[in-house]
Amino acid sequence: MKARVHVSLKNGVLDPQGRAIGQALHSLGFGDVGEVRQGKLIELELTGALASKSRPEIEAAVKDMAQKLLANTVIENFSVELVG
Amino acid sequence: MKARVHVSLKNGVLDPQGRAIGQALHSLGFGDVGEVRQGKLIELELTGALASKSRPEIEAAVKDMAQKLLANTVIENFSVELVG
Amino acid sequence: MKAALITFPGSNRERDMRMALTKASGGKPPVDVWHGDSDLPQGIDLIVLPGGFSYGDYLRCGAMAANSPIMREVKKRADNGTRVLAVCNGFQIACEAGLLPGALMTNAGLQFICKDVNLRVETTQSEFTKKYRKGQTIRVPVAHHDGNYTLDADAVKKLEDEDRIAFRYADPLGNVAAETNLNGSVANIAGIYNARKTVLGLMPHPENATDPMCGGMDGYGLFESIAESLA
Amino acid sequence: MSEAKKAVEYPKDLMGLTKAEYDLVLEIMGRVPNQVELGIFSVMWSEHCSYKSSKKWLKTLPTKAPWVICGPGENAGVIDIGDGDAAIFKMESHNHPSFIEPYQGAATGVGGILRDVFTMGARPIANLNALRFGSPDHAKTRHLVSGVVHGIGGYGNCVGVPTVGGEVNFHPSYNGNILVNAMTVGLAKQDRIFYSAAAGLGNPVVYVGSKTGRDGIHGATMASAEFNEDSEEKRPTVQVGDPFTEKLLIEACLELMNTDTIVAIQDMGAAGLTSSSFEMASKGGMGIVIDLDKVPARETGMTPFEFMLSESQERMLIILKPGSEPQAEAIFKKWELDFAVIGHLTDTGRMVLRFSGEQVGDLPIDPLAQASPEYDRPWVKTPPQKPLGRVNHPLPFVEALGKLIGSPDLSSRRWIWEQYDHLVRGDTAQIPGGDAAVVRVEGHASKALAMTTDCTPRYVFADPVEGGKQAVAETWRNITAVGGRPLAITDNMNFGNPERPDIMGQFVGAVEGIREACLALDYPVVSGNVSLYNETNGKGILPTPAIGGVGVLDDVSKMATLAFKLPGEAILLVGKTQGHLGQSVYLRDICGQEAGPPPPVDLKAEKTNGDAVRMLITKGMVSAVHDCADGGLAVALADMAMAAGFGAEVTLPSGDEFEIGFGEDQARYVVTCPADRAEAVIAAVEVSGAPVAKLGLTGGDTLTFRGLGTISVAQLKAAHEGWLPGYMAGKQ
Ligand SMILES: Nc1ncnc2c1ncn2[C@@H]1O[C@H](COP(=O)(O)OP(=O)(O)O)[C@@H](O)[C@H]1O
Ligand SMILES: [Mg+2]
Repeated sequence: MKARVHVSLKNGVLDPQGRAIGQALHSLGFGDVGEVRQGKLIELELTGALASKSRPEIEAAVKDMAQKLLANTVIENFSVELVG
Repeated sequence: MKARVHVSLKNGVLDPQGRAIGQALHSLGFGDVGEVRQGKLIELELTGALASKSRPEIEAAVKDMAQKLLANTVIENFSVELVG
Repeated sequence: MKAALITFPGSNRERDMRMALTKASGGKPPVDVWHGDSDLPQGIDLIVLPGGFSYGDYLRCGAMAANSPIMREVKKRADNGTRVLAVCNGFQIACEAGLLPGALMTNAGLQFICKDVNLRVETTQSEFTKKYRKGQTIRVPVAHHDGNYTLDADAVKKLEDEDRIAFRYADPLGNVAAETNLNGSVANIAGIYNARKTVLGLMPHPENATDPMCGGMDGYGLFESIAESLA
Repeated sequence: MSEAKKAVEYPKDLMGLTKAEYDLVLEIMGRVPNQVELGIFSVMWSEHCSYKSSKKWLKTLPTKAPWVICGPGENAGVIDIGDGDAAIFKMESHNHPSFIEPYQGAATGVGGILRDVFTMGARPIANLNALRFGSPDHAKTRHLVSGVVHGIGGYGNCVGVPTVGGEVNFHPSYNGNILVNAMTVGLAKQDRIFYSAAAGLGNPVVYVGSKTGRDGIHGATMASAEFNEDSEEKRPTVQVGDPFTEKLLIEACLELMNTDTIVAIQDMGAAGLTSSSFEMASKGGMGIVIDLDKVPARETGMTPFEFMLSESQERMLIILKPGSEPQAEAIFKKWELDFAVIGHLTDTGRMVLRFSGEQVGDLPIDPLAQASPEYDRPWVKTPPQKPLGRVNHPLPFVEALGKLIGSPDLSSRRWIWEQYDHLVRGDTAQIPGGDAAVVRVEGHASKALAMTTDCTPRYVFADPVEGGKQAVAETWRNITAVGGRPLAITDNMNFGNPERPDIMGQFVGAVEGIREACLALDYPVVSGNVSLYNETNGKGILPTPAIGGVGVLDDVSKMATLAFKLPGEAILLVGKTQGHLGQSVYLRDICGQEAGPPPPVDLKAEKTNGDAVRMLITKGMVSAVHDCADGGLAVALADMAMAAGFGAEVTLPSGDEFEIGFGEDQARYVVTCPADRAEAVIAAVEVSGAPVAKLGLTGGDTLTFRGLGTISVAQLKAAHEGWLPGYMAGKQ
């Protein structure tokens, strides 16, 4: 069982990395690119007792991980997806 | 029209970030976490002439961007997904 | 002053900080505390979170250190009024741990910056800066990749209203302008206080400006101020 | 794996060995080697690990002096800097990996050289880097500069070792093969130095650090092969650096070194477990048994071949005193690092490898490690350059200066070194931008080390012997210019394909030049590294023997810097100016010619002039000091003015103004002193036998050359500081 946590900057928070990527794409000749945002995708392998729990329980546990560590909720949003 | 490019380290390539995240989760009490890998998710807004092309054409263009800039293909893989 | 200096795996400016603290307290070194300890010694009146790359700055700068055992104790002591000085990575940790508002993002130029900068002392109504003059410009180095201080406009206004902005990036004459904004920080902010002004977080390294042979003395006032306040 | 081959049958994949070398393998083994064994021979006998083409010549280098504690042969060189302290340093290349993946290549280069230094017990206190890139207008250059600089910073900044110096050149000969040479300087107590010779029958062999993955299998052989078009396509697995783990490893190893548990210690560099275990066993005359199942693995299903050849980073091998395993393990656990006893020492002189209950390799250690092939490759002496003919000067003097000061090779490197944390540890007394970096020695009120890296590849190409001398002399001069006593060097010999006699001739000549300079300056070689096969499609790089020099300042408060200090001070030139334009930057970049012999290096004059300048600095008689190097006297004066923010008015010594102003005669320094002390300074220099002349006075907003013209310091600065940031932003 795997979980994917997608962490992205909140709307309205300036994303310097995204902006730089956008500029670089333009200068490479990819003119038709508008806003670019860069986020993180963290893939976790779930093992042990957790892996055999119900999906809602697992999801709750992963959300807890995201809340506590994986995302900084002052500036970031996250979403959790279970795979497999 | 949006594109999402998911960039991840190739299998077998050391992921120091992932490793450190895994350890931190363990010490936070999330023991049932196995391997952790951290990747990037880059979201691009597509505009202009590109946005009105066919999906395969758009996909090819975004792949080209990934190849040239978004991913370091020496150590990273990428996948492209079109949204909307 | 009885200071505790906290080291996390990956801290690397604890030695610089130790030299500055020792000098300011008449040769008495701070107590070294390891991140895995869950206790701080009794009688500590200043907790220092030094610079570096705790946990490699992986995931987000300071995020993992903010969750280490010692930080629970640091928060408890800070709540009880113990003074905290959080520099660079320490500032990032303090924000992640909720000791200070806001977040530190990647520098607007996306590059690590190591150089001397001019800081305008925004307030001397603090135990950390009372030896400076208000509006004085000091020359102190920075060395960071993620010093872009981010906070929403209302919260910035609140900091301003409450006189909680400690330092701003300026020019040598103390002018604060877009061109003197080193890293994209909102309102050129280089350092801030908590509501009670017992916690100071800043990106620049005053500890690297406490020796005439290496970096000058402009940062020493901060250490003298806090040492005198806590004497 | 088919074992049943006849001895005369060569395997299809010789793994980079020649047939003759394979014959030697059969002779040593007395049987057909299996794949693991052959892999081990292949990396151990690669150019990178065996020095088979260079050994013969390296042996001629002077390596001894009363202050040398340990010369070449260990992980790094060790010198006595007084008071029971030792400086430990070395430089190493990471050229090929950095071309393929500049960020990780450069980062792991820094990681590797740090390990070479702290494995000997030293706390790393400074990093330097000598970089060579292709022409700025080559399509790849910008990307490579960016990646390499970010990689060096990314690693060095995180481990908390200040990056305090280095050098950067651009030249089309590096278009397909850049050079990334990294140097680390560390400090240790002389009675706490650790070596790599294994000892003690039965002693445990311990693995610490990161886990082993399938990283960079065969990196060492790659470093010894020429590039061609498809090696760019193949994209071999590159190693990813983990500076955080390195930082923990430094702290853990230094903590362990404070206990009485270590017999020998060695980092796992190129060829990983293979070379580290062989070197340790061979140096100590021991045998070794390794249980590969015990090696911490990052991936499942790894084979013995992969374990032995992996170049995963941030790993060390330690021989412990028996019974001290628990104490050592506790330290590594505290730092959250892997710790595993993977074998023990034997007296068989053989390396025995076990895996899954089977013996998977059995090799004799000495023949492999010590009796590796040594070649006396054919070489031809580099023919001398024709004397420089008449030179046409296309630009007026000050215009030429304005252009040179903002040219790729002479412009400011600030854009680079501001991305390096050059201050961490709080002991950096002279930051990048001066002649040499100065870092204080812990525990001393006044002592400091001066360090620099230098080489002028175009000189070496034109005349390897003079060029070799010059590289050494320039480091000596740069250390002298800050007031240091130069003590010893490390060298990083970057050359093309040694199988070509002309390239081998460059190597032989450069070694000869280095040798002469070291002898004359009493400045031995204590460590080094050789990188050959630096070529693409048969085109070699400019021969580049990068030299890293280290010296000591007894009193750091006397340290000199190059900025003019006050207006109205006298400017003096120490050393003789003949106006040698051959191979100068001016000739190349302004007149468009790479021609003529390089400036001759008069080692006696170097010594006399340098000693005189150092004497002035130590006696506090001068206020600013700068040596004349690329760009000659005019550029040296401009450097001093730009650093000060104010100018000077000077009269050049008599002669052709271009030759005098831009000629690159060696052994020269510009110094300043209060005007009323000028006569005293001149007298003191003359007593020591060095030529000295007064050039003029500091002051004003411009740099004025009497009779030739004027240029504003602001204009010089704009050109000087503007080029590199502009280039990196895509503006040039
Ligand atoms: N050009 C050289 N001049 C002097 N010594 C050298 C040179 N090249 C290599 N050496 C010495 O040979 C030994 C082996 O070098 P190397 O394999 O690069 O070291 P390591 O295995 O520690 O990376 C070292 O002691 C090094 O100092
Ligand atoms: Mg110089």
